[in-house]
Amino acid sequence: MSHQLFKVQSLLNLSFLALFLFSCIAGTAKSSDSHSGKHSRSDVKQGERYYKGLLPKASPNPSCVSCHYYKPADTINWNPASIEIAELYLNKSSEDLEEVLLSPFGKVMSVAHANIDVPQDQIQYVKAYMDNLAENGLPKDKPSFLKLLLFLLIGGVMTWALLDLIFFHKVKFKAIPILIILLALGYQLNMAYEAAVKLGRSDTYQPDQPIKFSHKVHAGDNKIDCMYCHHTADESKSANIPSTSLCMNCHIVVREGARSGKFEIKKLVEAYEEGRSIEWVRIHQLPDHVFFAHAQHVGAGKLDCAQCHGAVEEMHILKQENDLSMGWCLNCHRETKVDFEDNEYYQMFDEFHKELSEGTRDSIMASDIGANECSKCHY
Amino acid sequence: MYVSPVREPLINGEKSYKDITDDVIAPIHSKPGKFWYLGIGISSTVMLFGFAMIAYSIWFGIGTWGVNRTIGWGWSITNFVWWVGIGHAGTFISAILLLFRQKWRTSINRAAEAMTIIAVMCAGLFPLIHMGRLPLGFFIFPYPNTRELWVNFNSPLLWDVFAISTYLLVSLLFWYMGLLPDLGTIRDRMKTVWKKKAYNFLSFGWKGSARHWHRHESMSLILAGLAAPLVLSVHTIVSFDFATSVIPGWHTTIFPPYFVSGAVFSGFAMVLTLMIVTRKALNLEKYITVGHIESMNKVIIATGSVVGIAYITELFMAWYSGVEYERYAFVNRALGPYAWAYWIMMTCNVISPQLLWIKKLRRSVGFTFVLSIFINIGMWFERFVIVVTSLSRDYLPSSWTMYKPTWVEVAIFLGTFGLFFTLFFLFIRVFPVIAIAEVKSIARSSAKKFIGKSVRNDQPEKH
Amino acid sequence: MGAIVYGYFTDELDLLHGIKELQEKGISIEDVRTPFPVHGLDSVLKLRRSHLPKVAFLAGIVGLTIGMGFQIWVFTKGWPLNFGGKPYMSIPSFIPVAFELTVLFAAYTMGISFLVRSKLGPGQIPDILDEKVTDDHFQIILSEEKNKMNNEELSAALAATGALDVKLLKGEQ
Amino acid sequence: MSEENKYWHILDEFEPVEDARTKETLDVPVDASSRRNFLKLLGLGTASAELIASCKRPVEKAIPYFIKPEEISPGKAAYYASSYFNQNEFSSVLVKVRDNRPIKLEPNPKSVINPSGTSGKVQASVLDVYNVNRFNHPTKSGEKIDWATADQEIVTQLRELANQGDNIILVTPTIISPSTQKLIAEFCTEFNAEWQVYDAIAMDGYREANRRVYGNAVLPEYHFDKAECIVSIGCDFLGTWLSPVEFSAQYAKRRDLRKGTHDLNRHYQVEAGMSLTGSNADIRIRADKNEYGRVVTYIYNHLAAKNGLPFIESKPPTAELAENLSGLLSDLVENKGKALVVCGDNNPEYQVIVNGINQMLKSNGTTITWNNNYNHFQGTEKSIDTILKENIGAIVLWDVNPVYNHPSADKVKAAIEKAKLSVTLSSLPDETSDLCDYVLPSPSFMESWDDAEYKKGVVSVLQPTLHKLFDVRQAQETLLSWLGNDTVWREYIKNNWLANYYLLQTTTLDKDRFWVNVVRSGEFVYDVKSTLLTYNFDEVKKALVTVSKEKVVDGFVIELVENINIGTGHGALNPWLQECPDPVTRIAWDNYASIAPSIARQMGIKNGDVIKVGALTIPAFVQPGQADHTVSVAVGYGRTIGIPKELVTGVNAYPLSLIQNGFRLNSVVGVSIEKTGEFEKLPLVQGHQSQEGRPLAREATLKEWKHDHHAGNEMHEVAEHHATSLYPGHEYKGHKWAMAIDLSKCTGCSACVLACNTENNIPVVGKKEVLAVHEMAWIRIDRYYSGEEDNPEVVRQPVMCQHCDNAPCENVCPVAATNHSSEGLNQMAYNRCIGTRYCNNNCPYKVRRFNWLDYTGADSIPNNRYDPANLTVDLSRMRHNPDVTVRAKGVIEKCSFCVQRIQEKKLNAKLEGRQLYDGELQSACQQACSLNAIVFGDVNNPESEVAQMMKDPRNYHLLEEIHTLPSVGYLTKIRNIS
Repeated sequence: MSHQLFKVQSLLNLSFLALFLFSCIAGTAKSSDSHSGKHSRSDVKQGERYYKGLLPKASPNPSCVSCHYYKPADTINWNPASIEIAELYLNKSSEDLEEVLLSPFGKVMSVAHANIDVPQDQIQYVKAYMDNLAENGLPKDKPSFLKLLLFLLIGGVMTWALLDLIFFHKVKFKAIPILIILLALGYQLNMAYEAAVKLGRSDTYQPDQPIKFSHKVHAGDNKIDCMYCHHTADESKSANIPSTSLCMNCHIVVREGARSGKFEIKKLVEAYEEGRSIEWVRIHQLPDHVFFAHAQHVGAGKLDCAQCHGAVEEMHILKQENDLSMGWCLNCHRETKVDFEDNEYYQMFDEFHKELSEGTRDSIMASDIGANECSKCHY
Repeated sequence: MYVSPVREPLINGEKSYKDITDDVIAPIHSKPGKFWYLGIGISSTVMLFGFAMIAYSIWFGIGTWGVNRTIGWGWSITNFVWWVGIGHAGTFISAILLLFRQKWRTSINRAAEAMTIIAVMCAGLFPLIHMGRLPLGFFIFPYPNTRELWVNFNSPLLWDVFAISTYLLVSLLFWYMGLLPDLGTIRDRMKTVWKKKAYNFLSFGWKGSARHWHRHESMSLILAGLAAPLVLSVHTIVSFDFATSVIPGWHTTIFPPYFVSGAVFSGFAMVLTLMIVTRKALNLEKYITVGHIESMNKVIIATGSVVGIAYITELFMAWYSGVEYERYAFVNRALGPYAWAYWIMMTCNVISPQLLWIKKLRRSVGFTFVLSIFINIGMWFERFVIVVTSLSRDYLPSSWTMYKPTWVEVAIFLGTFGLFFTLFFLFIRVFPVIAIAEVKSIARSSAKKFIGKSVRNDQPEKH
Repeated sequence: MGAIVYGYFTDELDLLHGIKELQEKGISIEDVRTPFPVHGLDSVLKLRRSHLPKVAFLAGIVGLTIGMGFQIWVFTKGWPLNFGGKPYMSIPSFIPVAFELTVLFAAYTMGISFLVRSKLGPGQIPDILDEKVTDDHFQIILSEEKNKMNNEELSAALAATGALDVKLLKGEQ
Repeated sequence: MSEENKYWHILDEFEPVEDARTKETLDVPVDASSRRNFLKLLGLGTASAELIASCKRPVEKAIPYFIKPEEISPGKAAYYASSYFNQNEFSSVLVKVRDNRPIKLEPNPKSVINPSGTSGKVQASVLDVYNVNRFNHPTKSGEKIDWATADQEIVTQLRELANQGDNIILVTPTIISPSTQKLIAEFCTEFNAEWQVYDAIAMDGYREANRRVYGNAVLPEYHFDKAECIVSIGCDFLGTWLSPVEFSAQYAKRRDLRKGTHDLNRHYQVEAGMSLTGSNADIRIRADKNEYGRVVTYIYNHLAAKNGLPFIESKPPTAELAENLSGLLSDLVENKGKALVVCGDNNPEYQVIVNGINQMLKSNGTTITWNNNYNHFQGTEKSIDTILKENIGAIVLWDVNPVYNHPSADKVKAAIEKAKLSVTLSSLPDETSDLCDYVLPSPSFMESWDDAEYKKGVVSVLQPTLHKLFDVRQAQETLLSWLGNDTVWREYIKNNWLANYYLLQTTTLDKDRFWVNVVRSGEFVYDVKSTLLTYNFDEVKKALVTVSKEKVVDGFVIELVENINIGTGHGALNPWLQECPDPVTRIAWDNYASIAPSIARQMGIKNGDVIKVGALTIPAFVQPGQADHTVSVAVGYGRTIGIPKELVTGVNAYPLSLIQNGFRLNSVVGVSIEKTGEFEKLPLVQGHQSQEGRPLAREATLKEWKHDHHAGNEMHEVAEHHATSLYPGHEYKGHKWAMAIDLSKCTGCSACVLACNTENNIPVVGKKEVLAVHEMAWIRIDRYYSGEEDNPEVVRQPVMCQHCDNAPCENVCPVAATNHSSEGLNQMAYNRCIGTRYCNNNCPYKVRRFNWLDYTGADSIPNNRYDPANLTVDLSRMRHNPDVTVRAKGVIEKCSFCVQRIQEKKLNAKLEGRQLYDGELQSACQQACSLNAIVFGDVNNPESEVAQMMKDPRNYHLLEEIHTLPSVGYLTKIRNIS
């Protein structure tokens, strides 16, 4: 049998190698971006160095990048990212930038920029860097091949061990190559298994949003009820992502955040003035063939939002807490009691009521009344 | 050791042990002839065309076939059952005949087993490609998943998955274990180093030690003991696909024995078709003798008669049951729009094998060859009659309809023939067609060279 | 490994006769190599009955238990589903799969045990003394180590049985 | 961003933002298909792809409303009362709107016209809205033009022509909208135009007869529920005649043995071709189409003789026919005052005699009333005469297609081409609009404001439920613009209502409130004063004389009939309607010449043999029960323009219709049949006609039933008691859903089939696939013949998934994709299905359907779509019910008992903390059934109607002897024959 295994193994390895090479070629083809003609390359470079604080001598100012990261940050950074500023000032002059930089108007920004002094020529360089940034966008994330390399490496070791076992006999004790093969195969299978489990799963998904909206600030610090914004959660399938006008109920007054200043809220206000909706990035997403109703869970089941969405009120950047896999749903249904006493609807389960009153059963789980059946979610 | 001069020799010609080795290995040693090239050329072309059609039907959907709302299975499952049936002869010969100590099996079991494995591979293709969503076909395996969902162990189709794959795997094991000594033999006859190495690799380092032989024999016997019920179970389970359903003409308790005997029937017919050609092409007439053909013909008469009785029993039961749907199903078979298929089946399967009661015909190579092809056709139609005719007119007359295969289905079926013959052509070039060691082991008792000759030191124990 | 002496016969009956003769002289036989399983050889060599059938039986039991147990677990504990009004634990339905697993486990465990026990496997390089043992030579191998005789005596004894082409192979000291 | 939303953006550009609904997109992610396909593809290579590490989840947008309208919650349906009016078919409806898209029409339960059901055409009309062939901008000679320029040019020309004294003709179909009528009148005055009404199927002969006999050229109200004896002479009142949905409901009231009186009405049908109504009749009498005149005369004379009234001696019909009519005559005499005679022929002479018969039977006031008269079918031949007059200046064609559906199409075509200005106001291209200079497209009815007075005294509102998808303008808005009137059309309607109807009500004084109430309820009813009738016997006498002089012409008669789905030809553009088989012949996607079996045998004609009959070359269909010398051909087929190539089916039969004395008769006499030797396979969905003596659709006569309520259903007891299971079976502790179908009531109208199509996103497969027996409908209406082939008895049985408790399909699915729920549903998880079709094979009812090809575009493999009807483009996808998965290629599907509705209603009950009440939950088929033949509910609730029906002695289960324990029960068909 093992010669067959060997064949399969080498085939697998070959195909991975081919894929790897292909993606490398594809990657290099894309990565060569062009340089814009508006500013000279040296200006851009100089601006970048200043922005990043890569200066020959120590500057009295903190570098720009220490507050304004390149991209909307992974962990919340309240300040606008360089790309955001760049896009905002792309069609404005460096004087505009200078004015805002040196004499800010918002409360938060005034404090932050209080002791900052940047020479005018540097501002021009920075502006050149930013224009370049806005035109060419952020450098693309390179795909990580670490896992693949590891997989291939282990495959290689295993192949060697197999070859030795069969042909070369360099290792004296046969147990060693056998052990290597077993371990390597086990590790590879485990990798494949983990990858397979992750397929289509997106727990821990935490994308950047167009506005640095913090659930912690809104639901946590300011104690706004979830149902204020997501007000159809108890009556409709969809929980409702608040419309721009709903946001403006408060933000018509609140125009400056304690930490974010005016920058983020301004995005909302602009959208409102332009009659636009905010294009949020969707996080919690079930496949098309799953018919999930918020109303069933929030309205009828009286579940807490946190049960599925986690402690949203502690998240600055919203993250998918649970994997939303079918198994996860099923387990919850098995463990969740149904409100048999108060909800008139469940009156018709005569037998269960009898058992409850007789004490042969102390509670009815959702799965007892068919919550785990196919057609409850798939139709 | 006893030698019966009464029995017909199983190895003709004055063949010594060395002759046996040389004769069987000859095709592996020699360069293939033009007929071999022609054969494999044609069959692989047909195979590739068949594969292209499989790809086509996966791409565009089963709608490219002639199956429809009422008749959900057409040629695909007909072919599946037919190929599985053919795949019954090999393991039957090597397992059940081994248990019954039939020496004549030794000349044909190797090729028959190879045929079995190839036929089961051809058969296994059909349940796969008849799926509407083959890319998701892995759902059929009970593997742990995040849906916490398993499979339906009540479904005969799932039993099929287990039965066919177990059968294939165990047949493969049985066949390969039997091949080990012969691969050793080939290795030692090879002159080129890489061939020697390759055959040694394949033979797992066989060296003919008495201890190995002792264990090997013991294992073969137990494997035969395991494979014997397995052979019977496979077609039994395939028959459950139909027997456990509610469709009149399918819902019959007689199906398991009827399917198994039908399978052995068709399997032997296919072995005959193949062996009659192979013995001629590879000059093995001395090993696969007319006596062998006669023995197989006897099995064909026996199983063919069982099948015939089953057909008649079915008709009787339909009448006797008093169920109008059941009665109609059988009246429809014989007299309905698909009556032609029924009568082809009846002629080929029930009437034609009865001719074998005549000894002259039984021992006629040419007649047997023609008959074996007829039986294969007849058995294909048996499956067609069961699958299509029953479905075409079941319970509600409003849904009755007819089925006609499209060229895609025909091409896929031909493609499996291409696959079958391609693999068989490769097999005869790479592996010995006859089990060398097994034939040698019966030579003393059944080869012409030894029969009737005085045997030196016959009973050493008595000294 | 000590030195070994080997010779061959061209007829299995001569081989059996030769073995008897050697055994009568009290010579234990290291190995016999034959092109096919010679009838009666195992009893002459007094080979112990193989354990493979027991292995197969045990493996079969394991297969059966896994097959049956898993199916029962799935349909009663894992996720009971109502199929066509059948009870969750419909034992008759579980028989085919359990049976197939029994056979599969038994056959493969035994096959693998055979290979392991016999030290056979892909890539094994056998110690072949005469390539014709897979053709028509029936070979007896005697080892110096296991017999209280020297090479010459063994060779002579072997030659006396009618064995052809008796040779000596010096082992590594 | 979804492609589907493209249309929303387009409409933004043209529509001023009136309310919030236009502006925003939804927070429902639209382009989920890419992700799903992506995952499926991953399934192919399983984990390998993930190991490449670069495969990140595609970013999806969740876009909320800008301002969320109060009445719309994403994920929740809203219902708007509106009306459907098209080609003389009216229905009061509720439009179900999900996320701003109308996806289903449901009957308006508050309606006085059709509270309990709709026709199939209404159900399918959702697809018309999303028809890809619609005009999407105005054109001039095929070139795009803007509205302002078009208006200016047309108005200038109109004024010029008016000044020159040229004719300006406005041709419309029947307009039942009071506001539109007013507007048209204004237009005619302003431009000195002439307004003509043209209908493809004419009923002007009826109006003429009523004018002659009663001096009242109206179409009266018929009350089939009040008639003990119905005699219909070639009148398909359950299928296509006058107001079939209303009549079906009335008819069903007298076919109800559970609630109604135990005396069923008796229905005689004298007809040539087998019609839907004829196939439901208790007694069907075969008569050739050209014998109708003699039949009505014979009936008249017989009754007159009985009543001692004068009669005109005339040739009696054949002896055989006279004998067959004897029972009918005696029943009529017996049921005087409770009888109704109708005739389906536009020949005014016949109708005059029928009026005479009804007068003798004292039907007026009981089964026929003259108050709430029908306003539709106003078209006359005068319209075509006017067009054909010399020197047309300008012709404005409003959704009429005489070039296709008038016998003198060539002349009409020439006249339009000759006109100095021709304008069409249609929404879809057709044979007529093709000839016009200007095409000023109008939107579909779901994008329009309108009102309708279908019956006098019942005025309905049409309100838009969808913003205009294209750059189109309602015809009324066009007229307003030409008149230079700035009033918004909606305001115009409102003003008209306030002027006319506000005063007729007393509920509210607030004018705005009145308007809002009307829009909300959809209908406004006011009292109509009854008119006094004067009976003019002379006209009857005259007619008797005329008819008695009718010559008998040798040869065959061609009878032009309407297919219940295709109608006058509009349905030919709707793939759903095309694919729904005719309830009598069970043929979809084609028309054919029905010929009698005796003739077929005589001439050696088989189904599908192409024959030449009259001017038509058409495949023949051998129809049991067809009168020997009549050949029936359906009109409405053979449309070539405004229709995708794949949907062009059949032959146009309109050129055959005959105009006699200014009335259009749908028949032509003296034709011969010739075989051409060619063959064309007919897309016949049901090939086998007989039940083969099996107890499938069970029946009994009324007499037998009165004697024993188990009559015809004796086997049920046997099956209940003798068929048992080894296994104990499962308990159903909560709900147990079940359906009961009363075969006595089902007429086979197929509204349920189309409702199911709409509700459940069932794909259309096209003619080729229907020929390959790949049709997809979840519910089918089996039709079996029994008795003699010359005049068989017909029984129909709707069959959908029976949701068996011992379901054979569930056992055999290897992947557990189908299994049983604790509520008794046979659930089907599409996403689990791998498509072995084993379940389908093992289903004794053959109700499972397989997605043979990629009909929907949901498949993950690219470039393999099979969509002849163009239903997978973004526009037509908007019809999809978002609560039902669109199935991919290779997946089995079947009736789910509308599980999405079950889930929705259960959830509503839970949210309101109350029990689910019976009748709240309706399946789509039940809802569309105007006859209430289908009842759905919880059989565990002993009070529910379905539980009651299951206990009825007439109840049985299909194939109960094989003990599949279906959840669907059938109630035996009871025929009222002696």
